Amino acid sequence: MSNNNVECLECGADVRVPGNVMQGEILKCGDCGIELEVTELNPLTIDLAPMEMEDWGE
Amino acid sequence: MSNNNVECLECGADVRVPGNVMQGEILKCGDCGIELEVTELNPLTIDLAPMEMEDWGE
Amino acid sequence: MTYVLKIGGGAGVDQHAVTRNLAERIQAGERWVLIHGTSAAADELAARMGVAVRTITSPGGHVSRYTDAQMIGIYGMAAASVNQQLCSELSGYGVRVAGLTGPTVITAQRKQAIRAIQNGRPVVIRDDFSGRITGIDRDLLETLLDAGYTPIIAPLAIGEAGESLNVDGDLIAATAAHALNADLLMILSNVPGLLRDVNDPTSVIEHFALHEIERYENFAAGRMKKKLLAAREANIEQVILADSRLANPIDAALAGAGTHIWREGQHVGHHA
Amino acid sequence: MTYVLKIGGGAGVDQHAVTRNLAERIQAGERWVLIHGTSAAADELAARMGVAVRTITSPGGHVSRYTDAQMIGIYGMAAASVNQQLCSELSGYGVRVAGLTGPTVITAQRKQAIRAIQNGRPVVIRDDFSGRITGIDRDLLETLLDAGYTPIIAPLAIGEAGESLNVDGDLIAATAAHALNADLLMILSNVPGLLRDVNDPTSVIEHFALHEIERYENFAAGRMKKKLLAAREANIEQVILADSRLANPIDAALAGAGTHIWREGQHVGHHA
Repeated sequence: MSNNNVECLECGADVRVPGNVMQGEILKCGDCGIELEVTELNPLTIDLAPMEMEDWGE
Repeated sequence: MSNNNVECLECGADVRVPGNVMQGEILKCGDCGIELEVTELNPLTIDLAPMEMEDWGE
Repeated sequence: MTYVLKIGGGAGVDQHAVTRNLAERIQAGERWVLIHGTSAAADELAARMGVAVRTITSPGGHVSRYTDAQMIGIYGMAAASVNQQLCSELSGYGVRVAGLTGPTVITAQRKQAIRAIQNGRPVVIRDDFSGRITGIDRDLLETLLDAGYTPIIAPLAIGEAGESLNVDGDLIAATAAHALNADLLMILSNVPGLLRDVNDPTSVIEHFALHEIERYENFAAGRMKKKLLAAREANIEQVILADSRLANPIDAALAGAGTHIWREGQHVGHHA
Repeated sequence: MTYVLKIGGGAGVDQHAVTRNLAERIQAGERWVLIHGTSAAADELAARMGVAVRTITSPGGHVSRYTDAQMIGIYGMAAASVNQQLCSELSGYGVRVAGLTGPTVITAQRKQAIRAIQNGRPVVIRDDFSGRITGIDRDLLETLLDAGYTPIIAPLAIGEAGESLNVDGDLIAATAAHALNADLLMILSNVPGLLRDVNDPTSVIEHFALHEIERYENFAAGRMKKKLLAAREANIEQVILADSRLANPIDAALAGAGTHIWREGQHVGHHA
């Protein structure tokens, strides 16, 4: 996993991580389209983003 | 009224005012014993201190 | 007859005009429950504590306060200080008040994972202490009303884990109105009502029937959307969305000012 | 039977042990009114707001908080945040609570002119927002108790000009106990009770009759003087001054721990 890529938990493809990645950022896998959540920055940890999420303030 | 004296409101005697006089300070007239209250610093204004006053925190 | 009044917490709300008018009506024998907002007070307290007020944008562009663990404490205290002021003011007019600063008066469910946009990119927010209202202590309100007290409710709720939560004031008012089967829910804020043209304050939509509400929702922007949602959730005889910046705002609203939403679609009747 | 409990706002008070024990007793059917202090919370909030906590000394050497116009706002919010925490905790144990953060629950008279010592010299203080209690909303407390609620009262009162005032928590408890003709007033704090030797925590004076109280007052120092004054003002069957830092502090006190003051001078009986 190069320092700015992670492996998609669904299909294993490489998923790019922005340099200024944010806590809780949602990364979309270019291959399978699944959404991954950055659950921790140090160390960089990801998980599948929750299916149902409310929109902020709705 | 020299700059650090005031005239007693009761008996007219001179009452000394400390250099670092405080807002609300109580000045006792040396002659008649009445208590004067510094109600304002600028300009220095005094009044008869209230007769019945509670003690702080009692 | 029980009436529910919500006054906004925004800066533009004229609290004194409202409390004076409300006191007159309570003294004349009407039963009211008062719900208040706290946004201006919370911003001010945060500033005095050197805590930055952070906002987050929803995917749909909706911006609102981000209530993290530190902010919810500030929010709860600010809500209490507004509540204390309202109690003092109304009590000064001779009204018997019961200030309820919660959080146990309202139950809510904390939004565990919220999708938002931060620095233009999608994020999951997990430490926001806002909640969706799940209930209100109706017995407490009825007990107080029956004993002749005016309950004054702060917009603070309790979550399932006992944590304090920021909940929407308009929706609290709707929940209270529904729970009490109130005859009227009045929401006073710094806008004249639902406007046909949001830039033309004279274009107030005067009245419509509750079942037509969907048709009118696309006129609503920002906060007004929440007020129409509140009207829908209250689902009671009459809801009025009116302006708090009038001399006697409650009288004016009851005499026809603002937007009137009737469940049975009656025409606007003089209510007072 | 109605019992009044006062828990101190000082840092050394173990709030959780008290709330757990109180919840058990309420769930077992006892009727309690809870009054809490706020000194630690007020100091903490003032520090977070960068406001210095000023104290002033009485001619007799008694030091207490100087609650000027700025501090009373901080004090009111801190009191509300303690109230909200207690509501959440007790509610978490299944107790139906009514958090009352006032100020309208307690009426008081602001001390217009107070003699104090500042920098070692006598001064008149005119901008202190403390008050002498003149009344309590007994109907509100009885209404809530009769409906099965536990009122939780913050130490904030309203003055004649509608201003919020800092009032003594022990004296609120005494006023409430007297107004409700309570069967018991229990004051829990971070001391075991009235001590014969203030430096020997085992020298607790176990019990005496209310009419003998004068004889015991010279044992009291600092805060304990207020607690004996509260016992006198309550003028009810039983007052207990005990330690909050025990596992089940209320049970322990009712089983005999602490100083018991009986109006009719009965012996200490197991109360629970």
